[in-house]
Amino acid sequence: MKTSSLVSQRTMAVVIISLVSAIAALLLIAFIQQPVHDNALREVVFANLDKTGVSNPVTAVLLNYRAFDTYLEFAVFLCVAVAVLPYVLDVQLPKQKLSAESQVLAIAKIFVPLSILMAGYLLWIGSTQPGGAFQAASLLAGCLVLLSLANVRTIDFSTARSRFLLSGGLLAFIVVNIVVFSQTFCFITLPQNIAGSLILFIEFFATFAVSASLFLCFESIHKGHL
Amino acid sequence: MAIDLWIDVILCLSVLFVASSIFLVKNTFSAIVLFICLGLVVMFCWIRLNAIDVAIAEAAIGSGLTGAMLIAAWRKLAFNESGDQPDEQKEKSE
Amino acid sequence: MILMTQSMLFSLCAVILLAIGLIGFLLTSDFLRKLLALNVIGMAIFMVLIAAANNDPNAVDPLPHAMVLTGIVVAAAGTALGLNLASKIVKFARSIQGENTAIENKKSNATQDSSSGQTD
Amino acid sequence: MHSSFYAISIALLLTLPLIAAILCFVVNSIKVKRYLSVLFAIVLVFICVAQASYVFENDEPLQLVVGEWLPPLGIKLVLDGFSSVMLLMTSIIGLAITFYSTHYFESDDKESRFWPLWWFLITALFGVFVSSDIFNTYIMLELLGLASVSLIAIQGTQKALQASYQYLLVGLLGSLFYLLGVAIIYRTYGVLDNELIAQLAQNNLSTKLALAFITLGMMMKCALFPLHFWLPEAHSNASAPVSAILSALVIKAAFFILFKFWFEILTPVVTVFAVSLIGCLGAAAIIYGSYRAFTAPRLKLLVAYSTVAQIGYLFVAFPLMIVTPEITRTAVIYFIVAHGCAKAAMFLSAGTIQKAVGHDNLADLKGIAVHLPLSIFIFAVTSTSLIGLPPSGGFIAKWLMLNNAVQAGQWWWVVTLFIGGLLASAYLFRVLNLAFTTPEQESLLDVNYSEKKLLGAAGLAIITIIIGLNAIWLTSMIASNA
Repeated sequence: MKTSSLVSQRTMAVVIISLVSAIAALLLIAFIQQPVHDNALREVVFANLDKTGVSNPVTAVLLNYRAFDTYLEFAVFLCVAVAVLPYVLDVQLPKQKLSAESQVLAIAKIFVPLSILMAGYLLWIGSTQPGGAFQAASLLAGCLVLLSLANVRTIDFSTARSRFLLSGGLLAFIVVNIVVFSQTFCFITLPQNIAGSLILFIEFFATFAVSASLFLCFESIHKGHL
Repeated sequence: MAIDLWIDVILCLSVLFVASSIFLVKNTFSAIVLFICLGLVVMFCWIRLNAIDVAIAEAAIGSGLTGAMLIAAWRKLAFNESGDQPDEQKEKSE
Repeated sequence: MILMTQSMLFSLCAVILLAIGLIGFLLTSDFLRKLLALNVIGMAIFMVLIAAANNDPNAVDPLPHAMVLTGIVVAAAGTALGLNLASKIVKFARSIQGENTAIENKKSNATQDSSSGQTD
Repeated sequence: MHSSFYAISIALLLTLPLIAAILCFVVNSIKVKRYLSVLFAIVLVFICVAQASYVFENDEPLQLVVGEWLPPLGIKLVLDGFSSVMLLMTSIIGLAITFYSTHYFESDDKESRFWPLWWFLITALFGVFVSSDIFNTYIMLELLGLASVSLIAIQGTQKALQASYQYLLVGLLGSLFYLLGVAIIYRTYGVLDNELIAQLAQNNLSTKLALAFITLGMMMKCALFPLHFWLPEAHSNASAPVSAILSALVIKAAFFILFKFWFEILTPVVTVFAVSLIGCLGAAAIIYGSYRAFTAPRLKLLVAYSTVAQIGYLFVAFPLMIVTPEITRTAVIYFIVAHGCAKAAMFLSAGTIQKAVGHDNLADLKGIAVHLPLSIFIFAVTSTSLIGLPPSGGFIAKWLMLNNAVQAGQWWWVVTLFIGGLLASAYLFRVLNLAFTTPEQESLLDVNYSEKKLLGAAGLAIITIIIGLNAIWLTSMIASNA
């Protein structure tokens, strides 16, 4: 029985490999035949860039032209944070004492302040240069992970305050929608004069919310399921 | 041939090499490490393709945090897998 | 050789990467590597998008950048959920495995009058 | 320019469930979560009814341009006949299941995890039916997949976790295939809005491949026959309200996207061979699903396999869409509504039976009708709709499809529809006669289970009968602006 299952596994592998490479070849022919689109959309993006309040085109697309995508993006992240939170709460995190001389803590002492500074810079520069909420959030999450590896308790996820922090990004977006709606009666229309500051307001809360969610995802795998 | 086309060719070959070795390598831990390297090499591709925002996000979330999660998960999963358990290495080292 | 522009080169690399990821997903049995394969397929699709964006290097289209940014974050969220479920399943398997070994120990101790009591 | 009040109500439709999700997440006490959820569910039903009536009277789709940026740049949300009916169905079934799950959960911990994820699922469903932008639909699909996987994983048993992990892998792969289709479309046409793509679409290899990848991805998400392996485990191991919403609506969302791509966006690429291939897959799904349902040992497994079979009907309609698009479209939408209400009520009653008796393996469910009359009544009423017996909505849908097939002269689809109906009656009557036969030894089923929580499900069962009786109202609503 052993050899026949090995043989059938071998033939199955060959079949799958040939099928997938046939699909890849088809895709390649399609790419070679078909020239890329005429990039008309880029002119439209740059033409209206001054109305969006930011000069970095990617941030403009993310938070003004297609703000609805990012609005749901925060919902996706909050959904995973909600799904993963119970795994952290099931385990009573032991009260570790701060072991001063552990190497990880030494590294953390150097890198955490730097990355927080860098995250702040990335968040602020997001409106003009490459950068923005997601990049700053991932840097902050990196600091939190480093501190957690050094056994420093940063966020206690059992309190309602931390749950509020997690849903901060989405809440900020909804508050902005309601405020904007009361003036312009349209959905997610950021009025031109205050668009820049509204985007920064949303990005500020989103940074903390997304970094807390990313840290929660790491923490649940690292500390949960004991 | 222009020099930068050679850089791109080398980048693409290294991406394909690292990606194929993720599935060919024996134990899971080296697969995870290779995945983190793949994340970083792909980050260089994004920089070559003038996509700086994506490069930052790829390095930080794509390979950084996902890699940290994978290693944390591997530490938890590895103790029962038949193949490459850390306690096996411990026995060898004793 | 056809005109090998930079975007066509990276599209070619993306297609092969997609094939590697798909074959990897279908052929591995180890479920951690299946998640890796899903991320590799994601990276390949993002490469297709970014290569299309960079078709004319001095007029880079920002829309695919926003799409890929969102895609990377969603892929990370999916992987986090997958890893959590995998750890939970392994915890269950180990706890059941623990119970089985405990039952076997009791049985083996009961049958052996002399308490060799092998500990697992 | 101020978009009209009704257009803004689409924005309300997407913001309210998210507010409900945040409130249910942050608030501690269970009682507040229950009242909040029922309140939000009722408000959403009113909004959907208002929208459906507006779309029905004005006979033109409701549009909301998000953020004042017109489509090539921004996103547009469109509410035509098909999506307004789906939204109405989503809100009504959502209300019924919300009411049911306020009493269903035994442990408060599970229930407090359930509510925020439930509201994320509802947001994703509303988003999928409303969005008219292909990348936006991808994010909705992702939210839908992650929320339903987390809802299955709440159950906590090992089988539920394994089923949810398998569903996650298949769901992520399906979404990635869909994203590959979106990438190819964007690479070729440079536009993301449905109408603009429909105008630009030509019959070239790239578009064919894009449609192939999107179809493959959506077939995984809506469990069409060869790729259905994850569904029975996921639906039978989830808790009753979760498996009800999964079978009734989450699968239909994937079908909705597939239907739109085939017959509204990439129409020049659709060929007779491709459509009849999908029809054959649908027929195979009917036969295979019914067979497995007939041999299923457990009640919930039987209902899950019957979903696999009933999905086959929707795909059998694909070849008929080529011949008579109008009537088949009405038949498909009618079938979705009939199956959605029937399947949700059936899963809720199966959940009550399982909770009351403690297990759901069919062998020893003999004589259950004496103890749980309302559940078996709901099961029987919904079975008539699934089989397609006259008074129910299922009958109207199958009858419309049948006379389409006869007019189109494609008699082999007529044969499959009949065989499907026979097989469905086979496995459903198996359950019913088990329920009504008196057991040999009087097994003392100490069933002291109040069935008042099944009012929501009873409401859904009655809806399947109402839409069966006055079909004119619903068919005219669907066909209002096809």
